Amino acid sequence: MKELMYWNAISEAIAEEMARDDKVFVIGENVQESPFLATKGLVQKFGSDRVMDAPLSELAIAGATVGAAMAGYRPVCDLTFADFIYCAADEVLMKAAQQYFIHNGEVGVPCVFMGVAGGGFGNGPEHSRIPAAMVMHNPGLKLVLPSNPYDAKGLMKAAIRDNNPVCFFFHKKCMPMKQEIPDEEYIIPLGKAEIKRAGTDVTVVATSYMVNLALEAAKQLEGKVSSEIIDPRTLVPLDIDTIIESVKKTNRVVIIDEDTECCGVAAEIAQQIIERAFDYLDAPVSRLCAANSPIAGAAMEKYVIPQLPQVIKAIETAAGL
Amino acid sequence: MKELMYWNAISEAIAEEMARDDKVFVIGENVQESPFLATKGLVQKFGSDRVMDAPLSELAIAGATVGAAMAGYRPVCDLTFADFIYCAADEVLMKAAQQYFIHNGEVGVPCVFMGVAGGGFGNGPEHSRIPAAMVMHNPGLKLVLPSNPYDAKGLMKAAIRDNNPVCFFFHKKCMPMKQEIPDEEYIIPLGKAEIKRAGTDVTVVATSYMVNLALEAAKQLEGKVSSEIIDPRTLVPLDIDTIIESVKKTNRVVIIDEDTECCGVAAEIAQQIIERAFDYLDAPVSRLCAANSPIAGAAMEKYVIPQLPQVIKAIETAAGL
Amino acid sequence: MKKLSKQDLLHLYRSLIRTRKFDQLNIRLAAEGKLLTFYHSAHGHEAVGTGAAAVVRDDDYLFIHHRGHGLPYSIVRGIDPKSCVAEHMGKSTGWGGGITGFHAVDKEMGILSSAGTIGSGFVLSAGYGLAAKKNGRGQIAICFSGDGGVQRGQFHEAINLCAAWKLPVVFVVENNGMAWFTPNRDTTAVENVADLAKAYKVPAEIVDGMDILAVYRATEKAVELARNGGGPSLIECKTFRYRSHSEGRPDVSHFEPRSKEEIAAWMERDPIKLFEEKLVKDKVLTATLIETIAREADEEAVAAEKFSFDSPFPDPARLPHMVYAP
Amino acid sequence: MKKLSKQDLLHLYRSLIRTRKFDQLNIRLAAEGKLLTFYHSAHGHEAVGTGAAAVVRDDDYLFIHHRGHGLPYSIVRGIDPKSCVAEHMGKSTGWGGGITGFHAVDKEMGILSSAGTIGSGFVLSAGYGLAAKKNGRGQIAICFSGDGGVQRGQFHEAINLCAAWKLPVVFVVENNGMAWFTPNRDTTAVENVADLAKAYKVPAEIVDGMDILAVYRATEKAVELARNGGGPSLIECKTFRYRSHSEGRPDVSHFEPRSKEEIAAWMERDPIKLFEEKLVKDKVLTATLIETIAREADEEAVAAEKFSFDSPFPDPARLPHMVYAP
Ligand SMILES: Cc1ncc(C[n+]2csc(CCOP(=O)(O)OP(=O)(O)O)c2C)c(N)n1
Ligand SMILES: Cc1ncc(C[n+]2csc(CCOP(=O)(O)OP(=O)(O)O)c2C)c(N)n1
Ligand SMILES: [Mg+2]
Ligand SMILES: [Mg+2]
Repeated sequence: MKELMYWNAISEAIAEEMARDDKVFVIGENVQESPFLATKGLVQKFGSDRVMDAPLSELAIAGATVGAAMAGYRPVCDLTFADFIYCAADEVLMKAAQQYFIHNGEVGVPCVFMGVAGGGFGNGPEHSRIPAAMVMHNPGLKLVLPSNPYDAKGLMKAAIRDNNPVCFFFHKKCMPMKQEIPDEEYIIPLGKAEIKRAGTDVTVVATSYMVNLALEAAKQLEGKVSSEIIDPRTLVPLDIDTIIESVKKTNRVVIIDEDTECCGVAAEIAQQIIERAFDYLDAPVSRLCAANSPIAGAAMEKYVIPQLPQVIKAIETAAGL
Repeated sequence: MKELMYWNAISEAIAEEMARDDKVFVIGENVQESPFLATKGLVQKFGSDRVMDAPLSELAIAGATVGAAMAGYRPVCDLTFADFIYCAADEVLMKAAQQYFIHNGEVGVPCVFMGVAGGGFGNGPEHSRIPAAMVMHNPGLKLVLPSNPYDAKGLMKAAIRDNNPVCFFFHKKCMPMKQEIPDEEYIIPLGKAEIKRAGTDVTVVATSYMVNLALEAAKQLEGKVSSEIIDPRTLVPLDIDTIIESVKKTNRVVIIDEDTECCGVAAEIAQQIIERAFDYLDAPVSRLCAANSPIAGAAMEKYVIPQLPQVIKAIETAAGL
Repeated sequence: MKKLSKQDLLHLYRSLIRTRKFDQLNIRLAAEGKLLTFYHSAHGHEAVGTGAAAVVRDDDYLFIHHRGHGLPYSIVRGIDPKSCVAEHMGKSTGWGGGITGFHAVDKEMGILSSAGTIGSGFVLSAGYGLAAKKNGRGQIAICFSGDGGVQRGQFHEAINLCAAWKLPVVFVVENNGMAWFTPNRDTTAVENVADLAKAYKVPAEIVDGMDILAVYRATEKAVELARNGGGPSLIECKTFRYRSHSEGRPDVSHFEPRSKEEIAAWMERDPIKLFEEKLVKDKVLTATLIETIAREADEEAVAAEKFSFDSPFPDPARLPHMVYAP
Repeated sequence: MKKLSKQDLLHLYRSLIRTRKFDQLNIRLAAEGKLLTFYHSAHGHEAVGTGAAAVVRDDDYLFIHHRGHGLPYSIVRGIDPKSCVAEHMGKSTGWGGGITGFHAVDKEMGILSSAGTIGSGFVLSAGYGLAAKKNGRGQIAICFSGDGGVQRGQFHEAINLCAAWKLPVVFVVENNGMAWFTPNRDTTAVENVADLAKAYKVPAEIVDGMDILAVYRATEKAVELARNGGGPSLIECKTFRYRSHSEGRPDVSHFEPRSKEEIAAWMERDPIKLFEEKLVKDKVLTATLIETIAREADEEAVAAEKFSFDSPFPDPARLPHMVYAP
């Protein structure tokens, strides 16, 4: 066992996969030094032919990722900020997502689009999003949102081995997290939620960094509310069964997600719960998300993105307090 | 009164606004001849300085639209196919949506992004979408989905006069529709739903062309089910009050939308209903949308996009039959 | 420079004829409402795709231009064009299994995708080229596009990347001076795409797109350069479309009918006519052979129509399994 | 060509000094954790924004480059830089009302937006230019960007459109040879952006970005051309950033420390040093004046810090009303 930081868990996962499979390579802007550290150290091990500093060209980077994947490679494409998916939407949301379909299921697009996501640094509307719902809304893409170092490592390995394009958004606020990581290899399959904390009063489905806020909230609410915290870990595929099972037990549920509320992740999960467990609900499914607004910068960010007090409040309300 | 086709109602609205306000101009690929006819005839009236055939450059067209709007004009940007919003996502979903916010509410972006949307012609995954949810998910944009010629005209006029960027997606399958259009000017305000048919058993919220399928279904179900068909007409702003009022009366609701299901329009409307009218519901809110799949082409399209039999079935099921 | 045998020349000629016959078949089927999606005729463009695609190896990668929806690029490489017709009729025997609408794909022959969003081919091809460079098997990628496609940002980002990293990608631009209804003289100040390419330090050549051998030779040179580590090239083929942008649409420039004289002038330089005259003069072709080839192509087209018509639709139960690879 | 009076020259000099002082203020505040967002220093780049923005009219449009987050472009135009500092501290007195993070805006002086996604400025500026051309008031737009930004597709689409439609847009490229950690020699084969511009038939000039008067004169020419209906131009300013890409980040090329010698060599040609020497030689500046200007700028910076610190945060109740215009 060793302690690893969140970013280091990610880079270790990529390194292990690069060592295992010479079809894996990293492409993106500044991936050799890696501003968010998740690909740091790789160039020293694998050289600049496999850790490629690319031009400031999101279309070309994402497009070349799709093309190289279709031609037999397994590129890991670093978008830098996850927000930059907007700059290559044709390539990621349309091409990567649909080429397997357009090729009649004969040509896969095995690749990873990684990006640092979320708020916490006041960087304003164009550097603070988690574009999760846009990815979920475009079938053909998978979506991973690791909430801690252990998960990040195991999920990144699964993402690289997956035969589909996988978006892997890691959260800025998880960067300082440290965790024990086993020496032996492990993989966390895509599509397996984890109950991060068992409880009986209310089901809390939380994503990405919000999992950590939910855990903190649950701790503070101990004695008052027994919260069951579920981290889906991957939103596509979504382990709805684990969620439904919990809801059938608690009869109450709140979904906490940092992406923008409207047509967001929470609405989708909510509706799936309504479709499968309506009769088990003692109260409406509720949600806590980023407000329907651009993400404000600097000191105003906290009024747009859910913070601990709102998370506590949302859980209490969902629990009927 | 005169009869106008759907596309002609749109071009007439644009013509009236261009005549009224010389800040309005049209920009896009092939807008002078207009493959989908919605800007046809304008160049003859207003000349090629105000009906501008642009290069095959979605970034530049959409970006110039945003820039010109910020500099005091009211461009109507034709994206051709609404799907091409993917090709200018940075410009439409990020820049147009957020510049008003980034300018501290001091510089508006009054413009329209129009595009022909939806299935019906078997054109496959890249020419058949209604990218409604992606627009709704990005606050700052408004969204209009006219389901008939009368609405199309009145809503386009409101869209052009609005001080915000408005996406206006008109449906391929509505093209053959004809309707009486008053000689005098009228405007349909954005944010007003219309009850297209009153009923008592089940509330059917339908969007775009699906409104017409829902009306047909309601007719066929006459005697069996009394359906109240609501066309929100604009999804941003969404007239949720009209929907809630109906649900409180019928206690049952199905949402029918042609965009892809996951994180889609229907999930959002459903969750808003759950949040406001949970106790009035006799059954789960249900939805009928495009399957979570690329839109298949040719003969397979109908298995991805809802057709009349599924609409009928969905209404029956929602009504508890 | 490969010496073209009589057999090679006849293969090119036959491919041109078959391409045109199948193009005509698709045009007729579109008019009869039998195609379940749109169709962009290759009429006038046949020499470009046929001449250039004739050069590449079976394991090279091709991104096709939309003219002819794959026909010019695939026929010359030995792909059976009935799978194109069947796809457009939505049949399971189509090259995309009948589910793609109009997309041309043939995994075995490296025809990976075609663009619903014009211009996407540039960046995807950069990826094929990157893979080719990495695997060291001497593969190359060839990316076809129109002059309109070049106006998209993808062109800039892709050619810049290919030049910087010396990726083995050949860009073949089918410059017909128009994008849909819009003449490019009003949407760009760049007369020759080749000039643009040179600014990126990419070797570029302008060729007569109506002359199949000129296209062949230019491509041959570019492909050789790419295979030998010399990086990308661009070939600009000046060509013309004889028909409207797509079947059933008006044939206008901006909003006025295209000049009949201009079309007639280009028809004088029809790529099949030119090549046929040359081959007759060089005694490669005879009147009988011309007739035989035409008849065989006609018969093939008739058979393809029947085949497509008789083929079953895909099983819709397959669809949910086509979204994610196992 | 405007004759620059002593007063004009001193305005340029004073603007450079104030730009640098405020840049240093932001750098220090960032180090102290008092900026609530990131900061990209203009150190080394000051002459480009200052020299070029000095040329334009108050009613022209500017899209700024991120170096200095607006300082070089705004100070010379008479905008109070304390609103930049306040914005970065998240205060309501900031130029974006304290809600934008780092975006620079000043509606009155046509500073419309800055780019969170680098390169967006090209196409937005094309729109400003289109508006300017339409309204016939002789306005122009000036779009600043880095050499990295030029690698985005937006550059290609915008410059092509501006050239085709002769839009009054001046593109000023601050070429420092790097994009974040990556030297552009490895990401493009194009040495001079100016060469690229010429391919679009856009007049382009390369100037010494460390020489404020060279930048001024080149911009003057380009602006005049644009105002008189001559369409777009591009000015490539060769410059250098002395510090890391943004505060707190390592200063590397790829992943190795940047060459100290290279930085030192460029420091020899520091834009303020060069201009100061010239003005002293030309007797525009004296030692006393230099000292006074520096002192005043220091005092201004101190006051700006206090002002920003003392200013209130915005009222969060405003936020929901900032999403849609009434
Ligand atoms: C991104 C995108 N924009 C617009 C279109 C609509 N469209 C299809 S073909 C075409 C014209 C293409 O022109 P060009 O590349 O010159 O090819 P040509 O048809 O002239 O052979 C257009 C505008 C599209 N399919 N994709
Ligand atoms: C679309 C986009 N891609 C990447 C980034 C991250 N990024 C910010 S600045 C920068 C480098 C810009 O280089 P250049 O344009 O040369 O300006 P410089 O910083 O060198 O002055 C990068 C890659 C971004 N903000 N937007
Ligand atoms: Mg063309
Ligand atoms: Mg730079």
